[in-house]
Amino acid sequence: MSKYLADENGYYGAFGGAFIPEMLYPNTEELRVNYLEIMERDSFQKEFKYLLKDYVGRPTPLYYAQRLSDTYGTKIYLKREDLCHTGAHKVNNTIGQILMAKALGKKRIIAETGAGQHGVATATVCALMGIECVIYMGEIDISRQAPNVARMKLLGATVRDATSGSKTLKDATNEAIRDWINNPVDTHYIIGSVVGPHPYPDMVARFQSVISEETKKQLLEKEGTENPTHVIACVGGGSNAAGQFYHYLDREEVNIIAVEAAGKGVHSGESAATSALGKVGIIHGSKTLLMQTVDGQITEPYSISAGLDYPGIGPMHAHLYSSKRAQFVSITDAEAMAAGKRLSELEGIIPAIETAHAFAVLEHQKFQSDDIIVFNCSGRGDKDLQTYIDYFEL
Amino acid sequence: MSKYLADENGYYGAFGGAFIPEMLYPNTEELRVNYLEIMERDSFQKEFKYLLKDYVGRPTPLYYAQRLSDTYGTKIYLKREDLCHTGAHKVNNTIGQILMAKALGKKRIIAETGAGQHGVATATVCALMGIECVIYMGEIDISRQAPNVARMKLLGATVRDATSGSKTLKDATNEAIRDWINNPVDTHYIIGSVVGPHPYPDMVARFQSVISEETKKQLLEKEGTENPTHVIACVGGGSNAAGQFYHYLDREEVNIIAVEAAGKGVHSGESAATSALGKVGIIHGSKTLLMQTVDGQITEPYSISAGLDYPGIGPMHAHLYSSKRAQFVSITDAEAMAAGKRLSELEGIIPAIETAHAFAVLEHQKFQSDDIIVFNCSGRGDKDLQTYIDYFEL
Amino acid sequence: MSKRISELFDTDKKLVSIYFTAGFPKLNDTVKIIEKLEKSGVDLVEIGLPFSDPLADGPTIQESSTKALHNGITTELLFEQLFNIRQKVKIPLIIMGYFNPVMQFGVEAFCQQCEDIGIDALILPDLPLREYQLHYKEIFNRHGLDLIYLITPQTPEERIRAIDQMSNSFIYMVSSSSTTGAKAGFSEENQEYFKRVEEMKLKNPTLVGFGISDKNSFDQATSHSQGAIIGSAFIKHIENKGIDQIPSFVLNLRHE
Amino acid sequence: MSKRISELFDTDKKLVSIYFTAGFPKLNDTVKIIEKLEKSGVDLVEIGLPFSDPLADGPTIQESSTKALHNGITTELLFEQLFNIRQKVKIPLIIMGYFNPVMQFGVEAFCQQCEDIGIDALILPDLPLREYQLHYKEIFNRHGLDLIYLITPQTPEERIRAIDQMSNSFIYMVSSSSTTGAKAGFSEENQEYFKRVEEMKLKNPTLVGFGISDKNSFDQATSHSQGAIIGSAFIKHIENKGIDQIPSFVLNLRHE
Ligand SMILES: Cc1ncc(COP(=O)(O)O)c(C=O)c1O
Ligand SMILES: Cc1ncc(COP(=O)(O)O)c(C=O)c1O
Repeated sequence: MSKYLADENGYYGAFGGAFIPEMLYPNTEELRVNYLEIMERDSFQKEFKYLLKDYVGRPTPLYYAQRLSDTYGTKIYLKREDLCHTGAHKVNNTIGQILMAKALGKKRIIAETGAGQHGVATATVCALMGIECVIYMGEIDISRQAPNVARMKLLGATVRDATSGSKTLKDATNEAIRDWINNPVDTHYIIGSVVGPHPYPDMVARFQSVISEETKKQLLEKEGTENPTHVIACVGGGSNAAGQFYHYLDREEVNIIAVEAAGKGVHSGESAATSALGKVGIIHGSKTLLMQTVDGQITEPYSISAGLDYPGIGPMHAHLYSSKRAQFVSITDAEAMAAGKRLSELEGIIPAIETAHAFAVLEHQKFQSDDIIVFNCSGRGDKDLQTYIDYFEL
Repeated sequence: MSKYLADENGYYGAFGGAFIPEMLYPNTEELRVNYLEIMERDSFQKEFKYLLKDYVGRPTPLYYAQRLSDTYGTKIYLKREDLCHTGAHKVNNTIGQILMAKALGKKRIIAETGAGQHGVATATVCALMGIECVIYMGEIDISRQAPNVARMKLLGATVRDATSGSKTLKDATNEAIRDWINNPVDTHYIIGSVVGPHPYPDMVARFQSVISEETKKQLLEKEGTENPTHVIACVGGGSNAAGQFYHYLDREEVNIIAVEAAGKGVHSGESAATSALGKVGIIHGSKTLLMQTVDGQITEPYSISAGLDYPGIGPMHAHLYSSKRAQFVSITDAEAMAAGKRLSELEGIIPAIETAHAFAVLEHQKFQSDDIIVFNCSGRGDKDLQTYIDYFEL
Repeated sequence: MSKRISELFDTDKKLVSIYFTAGFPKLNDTVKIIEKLEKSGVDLVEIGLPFSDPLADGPTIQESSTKALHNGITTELLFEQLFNIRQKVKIPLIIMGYFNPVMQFGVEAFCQQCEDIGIDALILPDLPLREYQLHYKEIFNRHGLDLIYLITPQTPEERIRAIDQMSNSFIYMVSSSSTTGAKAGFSEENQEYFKRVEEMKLKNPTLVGFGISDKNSFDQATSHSQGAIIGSAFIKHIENKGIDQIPSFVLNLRHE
Repeated sequence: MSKRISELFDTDKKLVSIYFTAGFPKLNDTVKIIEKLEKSGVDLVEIGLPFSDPLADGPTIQESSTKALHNGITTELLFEQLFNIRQKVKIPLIIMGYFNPVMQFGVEAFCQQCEDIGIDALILPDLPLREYQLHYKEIFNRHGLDLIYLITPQTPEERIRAIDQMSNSFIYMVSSSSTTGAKAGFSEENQEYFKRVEEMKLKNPTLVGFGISDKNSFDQATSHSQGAIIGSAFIKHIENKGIDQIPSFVLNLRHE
């Protein structure tokens, strides 16, 4: 067992666990007891892989970015999760979880969403399976992410507004958890990242691990080695990063770089740079690093990208940070936007603004000409066009 | 040689040719003389296939749509062009043409666009290759397709408004042709469909033929036969249809269904059902079926989907129509919108509204339980969300 | 077990326990509310330590928490407010909160403060049994604090028995698998669950919480348990009627 | 070759040819304009048959076409307007249009009408040589009509010679590879092209078209050819000054 993966109690070093009220105990317990056995079933693996291939469009290419490489004098590969059905890596997880829910005999799905990517990915797999779907979304996010709200509705999902707290992702998560508490028997909660109580972080990471599994094979073909010198991914909750890092965690020769959103600057008071600003605490059932007041109240993060606008990180990442296995970099809104524009102009790929944060590392750090860098190109920028338009006055 | 493909003069039966002013002669002649030789070069094929795989994300899946099949009591497969980079089949052609332009030593690319899909696909490959790019777009389309305009700009392209005529696709095409006339040496014009003077229809069809090439292989794996009983695709200019039909043209046992936009009704006066309403004429350098007045003035078509809103069809399709090799079906706005919603709810796939027209055939025609139907799922509906929102009041 | 709690359960009467949010409606209402509750005949008080993300609670309690935080309540300030409380009230006092603020204060320091003040027990719904046993039980015990466990209709019998074994004062029986304030009145199913637990003849008494808003639901809840906890309904009451009307709220629960 | 055209080119003078759009600015201006042009000393007139999508033309001609169509011009109506034209003007008349309206009218019927009216030649820029030769030449010839071919700076010598062989009146030498109205004045390159073609000593004379707007460009264009065709500049002139000012436009081209 990797020392960077969850132990049987869902701990990554000092992080993780299941800090949940008793009302959630049966739900998470049912999952905890069954998830590994279900995931290992042949029938499960077969259907999961089939849907990833024929429905999601996997394997996603590992694309050698010629002009980007030339510009930065190093070898750069992009793992093209932006080509996944629905536009980001999120769907790898929702496909896995909908099959899990079916195996558990669930009849109803709930999920939280911030920018709407996970909501769309969830509504999508529910349509695919013909299962009822309720998505919780902060009232403020509903109004600023209207196109994704429309997508969810078109897919037949019910979008319910979270009106509590700051009316954004954190609150949508609270509402989803409440729904689950109130519907403990027939409902499965599809969490959208490697966060939440055990076994979610581990389960989601396993579903996303297909990313690095494919990367290994593809890089071997292209470079004669499974190992890049660096893997780089942005971290909101951390699912695309978990997927991209997964099979490299124990290969210490592979450098891991996790990229967080610094918003208007790490110390500007408007930031989502959890590792830089956070302390150990409990959020959404997990012990991890999170942004909070001295009093333990969770603070509102800020980032131009809704998907990184989360006050915690998954426990795996808290562990990678504190064990120094991964290097953490904070990227501001301005740096991310510039990186997004650069990738668009150099490669014809408009990345999600979350994803753009990862690419901004190229301006922070000098790489060697024989380095091999794999970026998780976690999502496409279609959902972010309005932000690009406003920012660059297009 | 197939009797359904272009002869050496670019004729499909009575249709096609190159009805161009002498000012365009050198440009099209250079292309005509060279295109086949260039396309057959090993180096060209290698790079084309490489980019289709690693950049575009091919092969796109041939997805068995279980719930859709159950609903209609037949076997339905979707060729998932919606998963292509930039969201539709259009990029297969722009990748091919940018390589063609490079092989011809061109330094500048122009293109026309209506809804913006072809403009985005062109701007994308120009960014990829670092080549200057000018996109012509009708003034009216620019204002109603703002997100795609932003994408093109973000990709570094110049978007120029066509202010003549009805200020839509037809006029953007005229403007692009004028630009080409004025820049005959260094500029390549990337036409976005199987229209225009010879050799464009043939060249674009060849680039898109990868769709049916893959379909054959994939269906063989899944059903033990390369041949479906029916292939179905929507026809604007006809490029996605050409790609989906290509390798089946001479297999008369495969029924071909081409779907046109009837707008508010074939005879409502607001329609784009070219085969039903058109007569033989010349449009954009090609002899084909087109919608025109008795006097030979080209009329403004109408469809809720910008990509089908073209008064002509490619000469290949005119020939398929008049030779009765293909069956043509006209689908109204309302039928298409309902079909788009149905696919969203049943399969979790929100199609482009162009694409939705094809699926509406399922409500027009009864298929047998052992029929095998392949739809070209030509594009995703992200670009059409505002139309879906307005139409269904989401 | 805290003496105040053990003595309390040594009666036959159905116990009324009230939950309220510290620092709400006004920052300095905390002590006044506790005093009024005791005077009105309430048997046990749960003082809610506000948390920004109270995911086991419904909208009423969440909103009161948000307001209390906005009023300026902090863990430290709450302890200051409660500094002299034992000179004023005798009934058992429980602090109910989420684990994160406790962690940030320091579990040891937190327990020390509770002991100093005379708090009898803690309810920390998101502190799991296993964590508690492994890391915190010893600290709690050292400071004479009980941790109150929750059970729900979905809690398997085996686990109820285990919880009963570990508990040392009473068990918080969540009426239905619901966040606070979610339902009103009890279904047949609920009642069967109350009865089922009663018939398990646990060593600890039970108090029913969640969904109790009036005499009717109070009576239903207590027909198979020793008392009930009222939260959201009480918070709504003081929000609408003010804290001076506390006695009438309590009266209405018992007589009608 | 049409007699009117052959006689015209039998002079030494530099020929002025004017293009205008039929039915513009007013529907019934067509004949008036032709008459005024002849009176002003213009040698040859190209009557534009409007088309909705004139892709070889620039914005000025496109707009005039759109307006003319809006005014109600049709192929049939144009022929009606021209019915008596040969009783009024003697100079060669050419109809310039796109092939689609001709096709819809019927090529045979169109040529018959032209013959009846006394049209001397046709310019159909989007009717390719090959098509013409294969399908239409015979019809044109039967009705005594010449088809005027275009050449551009990019047309290879070989193709120019072929066109010269097939032509029977004059060659329309497009000044630069440009749509009408796109440039003003001529570059060195342009002039070299004019010279190059002159030195090829073709059997047909050449008229230069595209980009001629005033005496200066007219003189440049005709230094190596027998005349020039003015389109956009003339249309702008009548749009701004009205058709009564036609004589001054023509005068300005020759004297300044
Ligand atoms: C494209 C993309 N990348 C990254 C993220 C961040 O999530 P995670 O850190 O779980 O990958 C999101 C969240 O919406 C996203 O849409
Ligand atoms: C998704 C999609 N399908 C179909 C079309 C129609 O074009 P064609 O007929 O060339 O495939 C378009 C044009 O924009 C499109 O975007």
